[in-house]
Amino acid sequence: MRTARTPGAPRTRLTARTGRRFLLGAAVAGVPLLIALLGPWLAGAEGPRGVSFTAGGGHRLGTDFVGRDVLRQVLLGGRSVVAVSVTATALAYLVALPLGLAAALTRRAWLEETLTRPLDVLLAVPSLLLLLLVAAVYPPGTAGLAALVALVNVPDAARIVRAGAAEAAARPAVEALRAQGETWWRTAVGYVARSMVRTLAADAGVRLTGALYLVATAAFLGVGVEPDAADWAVMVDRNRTGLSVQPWAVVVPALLVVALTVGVNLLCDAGTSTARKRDRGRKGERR
Amino acid sequence: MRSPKRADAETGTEGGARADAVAEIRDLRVEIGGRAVVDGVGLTVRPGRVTALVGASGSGKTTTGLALLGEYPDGARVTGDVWVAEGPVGYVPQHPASVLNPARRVGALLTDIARTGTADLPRRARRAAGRARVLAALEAARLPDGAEVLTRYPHQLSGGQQQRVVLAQALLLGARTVVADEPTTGLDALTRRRVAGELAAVARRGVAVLLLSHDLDLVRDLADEVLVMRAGRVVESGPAEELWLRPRHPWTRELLGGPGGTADGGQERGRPRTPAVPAPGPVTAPLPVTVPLPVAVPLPAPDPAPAPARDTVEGPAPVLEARAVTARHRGTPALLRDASLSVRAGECLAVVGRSGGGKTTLARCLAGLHSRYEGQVLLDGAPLPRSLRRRDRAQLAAVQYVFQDARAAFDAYRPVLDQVARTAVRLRGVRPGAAEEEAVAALGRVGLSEGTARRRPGGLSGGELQRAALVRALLARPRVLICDEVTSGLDSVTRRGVLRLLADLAREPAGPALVLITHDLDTAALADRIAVLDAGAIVEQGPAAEALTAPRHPFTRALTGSPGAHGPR
Amino acid sequence: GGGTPGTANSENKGEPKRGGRLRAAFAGGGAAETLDPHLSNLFADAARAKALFDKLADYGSDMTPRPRLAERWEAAGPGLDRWTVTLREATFHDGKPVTAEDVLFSYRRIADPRKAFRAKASLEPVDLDASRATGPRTIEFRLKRPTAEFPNVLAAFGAYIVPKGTERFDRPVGSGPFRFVSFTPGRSARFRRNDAYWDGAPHLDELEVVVAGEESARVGALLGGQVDYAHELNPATARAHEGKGRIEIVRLRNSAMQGFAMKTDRAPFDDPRVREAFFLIADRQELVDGALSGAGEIGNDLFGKGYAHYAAGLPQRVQDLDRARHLLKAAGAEDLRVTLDTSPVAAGFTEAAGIFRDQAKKAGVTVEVRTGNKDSYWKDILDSGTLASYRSGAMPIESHISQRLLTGSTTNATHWRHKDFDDLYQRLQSTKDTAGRTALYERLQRRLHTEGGFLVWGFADWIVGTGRRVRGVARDAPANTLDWARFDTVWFA
Amino acid sequence: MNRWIARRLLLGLAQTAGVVLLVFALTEALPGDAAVALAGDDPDPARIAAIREALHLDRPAHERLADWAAGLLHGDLGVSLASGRPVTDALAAGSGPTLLLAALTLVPLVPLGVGLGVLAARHEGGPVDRAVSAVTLAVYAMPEFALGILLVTVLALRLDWLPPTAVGYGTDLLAHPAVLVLPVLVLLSRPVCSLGRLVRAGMTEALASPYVAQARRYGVPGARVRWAHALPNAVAPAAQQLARTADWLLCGVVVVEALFAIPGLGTVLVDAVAARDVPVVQGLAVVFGLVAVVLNLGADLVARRFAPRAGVAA
Ligand SMILES: Nc1ncnc2c1ncn2[C@@H]1O[C@H](COP(=O)(O)OP(=O)(O)OP(=O)(O)O)[C@@H](O)[C@H]1O
Ligand SMILES: Nc1ncnc2c1ncn2[C@@H]1O[C@H](COP(=O)(O)OP(=O)(O)OP(=O)(O)O)[C@@H](O)[C@H]1O
Ligand SMILES: [Mg+2]
Ligand SMILES: [Mg+2]
Repeated sequence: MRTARTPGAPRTRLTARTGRRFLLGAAVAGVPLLIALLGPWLAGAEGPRGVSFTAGGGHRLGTDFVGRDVLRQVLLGGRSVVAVSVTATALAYLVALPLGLAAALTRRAWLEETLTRPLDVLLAVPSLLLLLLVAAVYPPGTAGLAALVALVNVPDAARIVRAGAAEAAARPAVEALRAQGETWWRTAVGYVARSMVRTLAADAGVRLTGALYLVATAAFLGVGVEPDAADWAVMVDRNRTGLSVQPWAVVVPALLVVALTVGVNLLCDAGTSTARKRDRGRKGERR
Repeated sequence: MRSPKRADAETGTEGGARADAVAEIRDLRVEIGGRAVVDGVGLTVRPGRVTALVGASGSGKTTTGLALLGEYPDGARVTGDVWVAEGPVGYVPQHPASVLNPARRVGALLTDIARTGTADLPRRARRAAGRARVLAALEAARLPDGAEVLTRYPHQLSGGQQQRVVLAQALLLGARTVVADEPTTGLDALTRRRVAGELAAVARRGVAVLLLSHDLDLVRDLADEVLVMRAGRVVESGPAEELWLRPRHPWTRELLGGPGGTADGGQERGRPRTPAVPAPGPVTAPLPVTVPLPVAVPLPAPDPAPAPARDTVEGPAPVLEARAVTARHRGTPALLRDASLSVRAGECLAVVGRSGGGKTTLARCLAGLHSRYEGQVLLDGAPLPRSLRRRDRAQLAAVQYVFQDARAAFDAYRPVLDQVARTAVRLRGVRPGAAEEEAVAALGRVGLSEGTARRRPGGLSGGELQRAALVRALLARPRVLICDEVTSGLDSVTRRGVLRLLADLAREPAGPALVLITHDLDTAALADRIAVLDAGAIVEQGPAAEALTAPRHPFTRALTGSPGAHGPR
Repeated sequence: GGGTPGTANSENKGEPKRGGRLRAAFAGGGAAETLDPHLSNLFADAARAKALFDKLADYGSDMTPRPRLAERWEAAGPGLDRWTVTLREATFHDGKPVTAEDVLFSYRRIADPRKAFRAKASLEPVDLDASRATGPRTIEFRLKRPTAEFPNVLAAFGAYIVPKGTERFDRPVGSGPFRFVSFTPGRSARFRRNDAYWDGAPHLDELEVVVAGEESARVGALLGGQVDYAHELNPATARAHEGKGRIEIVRLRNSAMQGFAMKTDRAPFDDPRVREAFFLIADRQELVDGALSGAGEIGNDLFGKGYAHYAAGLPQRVQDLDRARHLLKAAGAEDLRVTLDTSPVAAGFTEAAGIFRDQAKKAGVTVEVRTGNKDSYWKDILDSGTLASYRSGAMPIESHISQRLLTGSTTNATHWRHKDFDDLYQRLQSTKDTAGRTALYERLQRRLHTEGGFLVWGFADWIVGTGRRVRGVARDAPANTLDWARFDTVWFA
Repeated sequence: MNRWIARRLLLGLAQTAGVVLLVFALTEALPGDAAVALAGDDPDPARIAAIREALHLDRPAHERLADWAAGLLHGDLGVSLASGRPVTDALAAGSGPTLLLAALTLVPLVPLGVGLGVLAARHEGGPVDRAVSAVTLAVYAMPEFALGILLVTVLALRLDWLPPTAVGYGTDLLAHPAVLVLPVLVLLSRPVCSLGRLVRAGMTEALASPYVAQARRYGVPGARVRWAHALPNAVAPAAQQLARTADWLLCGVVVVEALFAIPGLGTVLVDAVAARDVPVVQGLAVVFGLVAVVLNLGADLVARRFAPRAGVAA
């Protein structure tokens, strides 16, 4: 028996396939992103309040926990969600990435300990306490909130970065870079982080969602956005009491958050896909 | 895919023609970015026979070999037919480290491969039988201490040991076809001879071997049929003896003319060579023959006059000196014991020894990549920091190391040229633009075009990458250049060119002193002095000619073999 | 919401049946919970205490005291500063009778200055050193000053009678309708019927009070039949299940006053015109609809709607932004900015704050909502800030005034300190005849209505869910009154 | 290696001390104290002062901390301010359900998370991958309480398969395994996704690597290639994630405990913080600190094991 290992047809870059892969992610993430972007312009003026958690009555998606129109809140509520959670995640990585990489790349045990042990301490402190304290002493502000959410995420992210980087940091390529006198930044971020970009993308993708709901919790405690702010995550959190009477107030923003999460992650997946290579490998066996 | 139905149909139509072949390539053309890397190649692999592909570095050997495995480079357009008999194909890649799983012990995959062969045994016997098979394969691959090797991680093996592990995998597989891509580059002469013997034995058992190699000794010892490749085309093919005795194509003649080409290579060296033949067709592949080096000039023979003089007191002080270096790895006994050596400016020191003898470890100690050692490494008499992280730029630039595994030492995601040029930027403060120009020029001198260098490492052949790695180190204008097997992946022509370049550089006033770690005794013969390393100890050190022609230590004698020992058969 | 409070449910009729075990779910206080009735703080504590113990009196649904362990009380003499209380015949679970000494012991324990029991403030008028038992079942209470509404003291929250000498409550012994069986703090407390209960043995064999802090857990447990009574449900939940037949929803009207407290001695609220402007800013129906999901009634800036002595005759205030703006201008408080303190400490707080913020904006007032820590909220707003969310559970109007609106009140969150007001209150306490007191109540409340510091915008229903087979749950008893969380009258159909 | 572990454990003690200090500082920095919290909505200043005195809260913070620390050296975690009972009682009561839930969640989590990650990576870019990714991510993006309520509504209230909460089941939850199904499902929902995503990421990388190609080429069965040869290269970050998940499970899952009325350590923490019950919070900090030390050490050991080359570099 014989096997043909060459394709009959010539092969080309599979741009169309890759494009389709991106398309799905873009379509899913597009809805929430578009609403976030354009919603505030479409929202229109604020109408009179109604009874909280009612359906109908001129409100297409009913009313929320303080009797406002859910549809309007949904249209208004995307920007802060996207902005704060993205900023917070980016901020967390901005700190965690150098920390994790430094810990992975250093040879000095003491340096590694000084970098990671304090983070471990932070890791073991209930974030509830942190949130409460900040709520008590820190004047509410969106920037502060993003910083706080980032802070809660840093120890975690740094550990994942460190674990993912350990293998790459010990490769001969890194030794070669060092022998070239390459800068730390280029070695760490340009090479080590680059080689674990998939892990980073996967972690950041889900961390984004975590950040989102932390924003809502914080809002409830009085940090950052107002507790009745138009913000999808806050809406999901605050409208939960009406879940049984007026599910839309939870379901619609939650769906948008889900779409955002799923879409962004699918985009990440498509961006870091290796399938292209393997497609080729398999096609090689087709006649 | 491998559906029997379709296979039958194929056998029905074309099977007759290949009745005795286990694999066949017909009119294969692999085109990347409009350039044919392999063009119109055809070959037949038959059971029990060794088919050798030889040719210049970058001529498409690996690409052709991988085609038998159904693998092609990224973004390639492939036409032609490749047929392989049902069943796995053994593969010994050019860079063995890449196929060794960094997270698993060496034994893991070997055991799994062995398991496929013990499925019919009773459950209880399987384990023992598998282990016995693994150990036998390691033995056949000339890895002594197999049981111990199984428990190691790949990074705990020397380059040659890794190569033999991969070879053992192929032997263990029991495939009908084995593609061996440079299977002996990392092996010392002694081991190589034995491995060659094993490959011959494998072929005798009816396995078809496709051997891709620069090692003409090996090819001559093993091959039944030889195909000579150049710039993606097969320029000449035929039974080995015939080709060896009556090479028709000028390129073949040139290729065979190098050191090691024949036992009496020494006489051939002086023979004037046919001028370079322009590459056929639109192929722009840089050919070694275009290297702007005085190809016809004899290789720098060891200069007998100055060498002894340097050993005397009035010679220049050593640039780099290792004093009583005893190195160990985590949790191992000392691998390098009390090794002392030194190189002077303009001098070339060859370090030879058995695979796994500690050569790389020594070089890494010098280069600051291995800091678990006692003893001292001195640069111009001043101690060098153990770890290169503590070396300043001048010290980094002064001692440069070219890695044994060129592929592993490059960042797979950035163009080679960028990576090469960074040395000049970082260590000599050259502007990026100028550094790139300098890099392009230097790469040109070793036969790498700018177009090639602009690709990522994955787009370069093994030998091309090796040369790029060399240039990367050279751009630092080092005082001492430590080359760990930098010519193992080069064909004889290119190798000569590269060595010449190094010799020229060394001779320049500010040129680097060379530490050449090599298994190739011909290459070693070019050095001023030779240090022989056996099991972590330097057993002999002295002028090259002396050490090679009149070895004092029994180990050196064994390594060099009796005069003319390169051709066992 | 609509509906008539207090209508007896048809299902509450019929002959009570004996037997069965009832599980009641309350929000709890975790591992810190105790069965010491004097430490009662939470609704769960109160429910457990009520099952095990009795007070001398308790409030009816109009917040007038009803006799319990006290059979009767009367002022001993004309001064209203000596009262005689006669106990009924009742026994503790260990069979010993409830005596005057037990009462005095309990009250002295509560008033112990080294302890800090909650009811201590309510017992403040009583001079316990001078009070004494005049018989096994009669006590003469000496008061520090005339107190016409003294019976309110006997019904005070947490003023339970425990057997003399009791200091530990691991296995509490009380006189209540149920006997102690077991208790795990933060989880459950089990009780068994006290067949010798003076008010008639309960119908239930057993009562278990379980703790579930999250409302959805209580609802889930109720719907799933894991509990038969769930205390404190959300209005939205109630609406979802009302009339669906799966569970019964009981709305206890007028259970909690909802409002804002303005510090009447601080700018800008030291100006009565600003206070009045704020009264006029509030759109009460919007607040009730938005913050209470409609489950409540609007307020008229007075405490105690529906309770005895409530000044129901005063005109209902409605939103009047023009007049509010006018008043602010007159007070020189245009472009006013105030910070409104709120906290998730009580249902509807943050919601109401946000709604009020938006309402105030229409009157040109910028309200900045500041969310504070819920655990220290009440302490924090007592003396700091100028405007804060406020609520109050049910209590007699007299108690509300004495605890919050007198110069010497301990929790005077509006800093309402007026000598004439204090004097008027004292006159009320010294007035024996009911009509005279009613007139004085009216005067006090009229004053508060015009220029007081409490902006009372609504009264929230307290919502309880019960299983379909549960009968006898009172439907008109505000939280903390006698019939609220009273399980001795409950039975399974 | 053993020295490394010993050093880490020693550092872990310091780390736990750090946690305790930090938690103490945070709790002290919160507005109000136990007296204020006890006073609740009846913040009579005199009453608060009396409580404060009774609880010795009028002493300086450092003295209280020192006393507490001295007690700790004798294995005494102190007495709860709110209930007057030993702190160990509260911890013991809370840790039962917490341990049970954590164990029951971790047991299916590892195979599920890893399995889904491997499955997705195996079909990378294909419909299976996208389906697995989309579903796990969607579940992940769903807030815990919403998922909880959804599951309760459907599985418990509509279909009546499972009890909706653990109300009234007392301490012996293990005797009523049905009660634990829904909480475990909710607890599983998010870690499965984050773990699966990390495994998938590492696996895609590993599956595309030359060493996996070599194993395939050599006829090693597909499953064996995935599990024995590719997976080890993906576990280091996943192990960290798993440690974080275990940490989260052991240090209190507030939402799920509240949702199903399971009084575990999360509830103890929330109550203790609300009551400003510093001794209990401190006791929890000790537990949390030690748990974190052990889990982090474990995760780091795994990471070292599967990146054996790390630490070799000069
Ligand atoms: N992805 C790619 N894109 C462009 N060119 C490529 C790519 N991969 C390989 N090549 C080129 O194809 C040629 C053949 O490569 P191949 O690896 O087959 O050479 P080789 O004969 O094995 O050489 P060596 O002896 O040096 O290993 C080289 O010139 C190389 O630069
Ligand atoms: N990290 C390590 N841990 C333990 N042993 C190691 C480690 N690295 C290398 N070794 C062992 O040290 C010995 C010397 O290795 P080294 O790489 O120096 O050999 P070499 O002379 O360069 O061999 P080759 O010619 O095969 O490259 C070998 O036996 C090897 O197995
Ligand atoms: Mg090659
Ligand atoms: Mg080596």
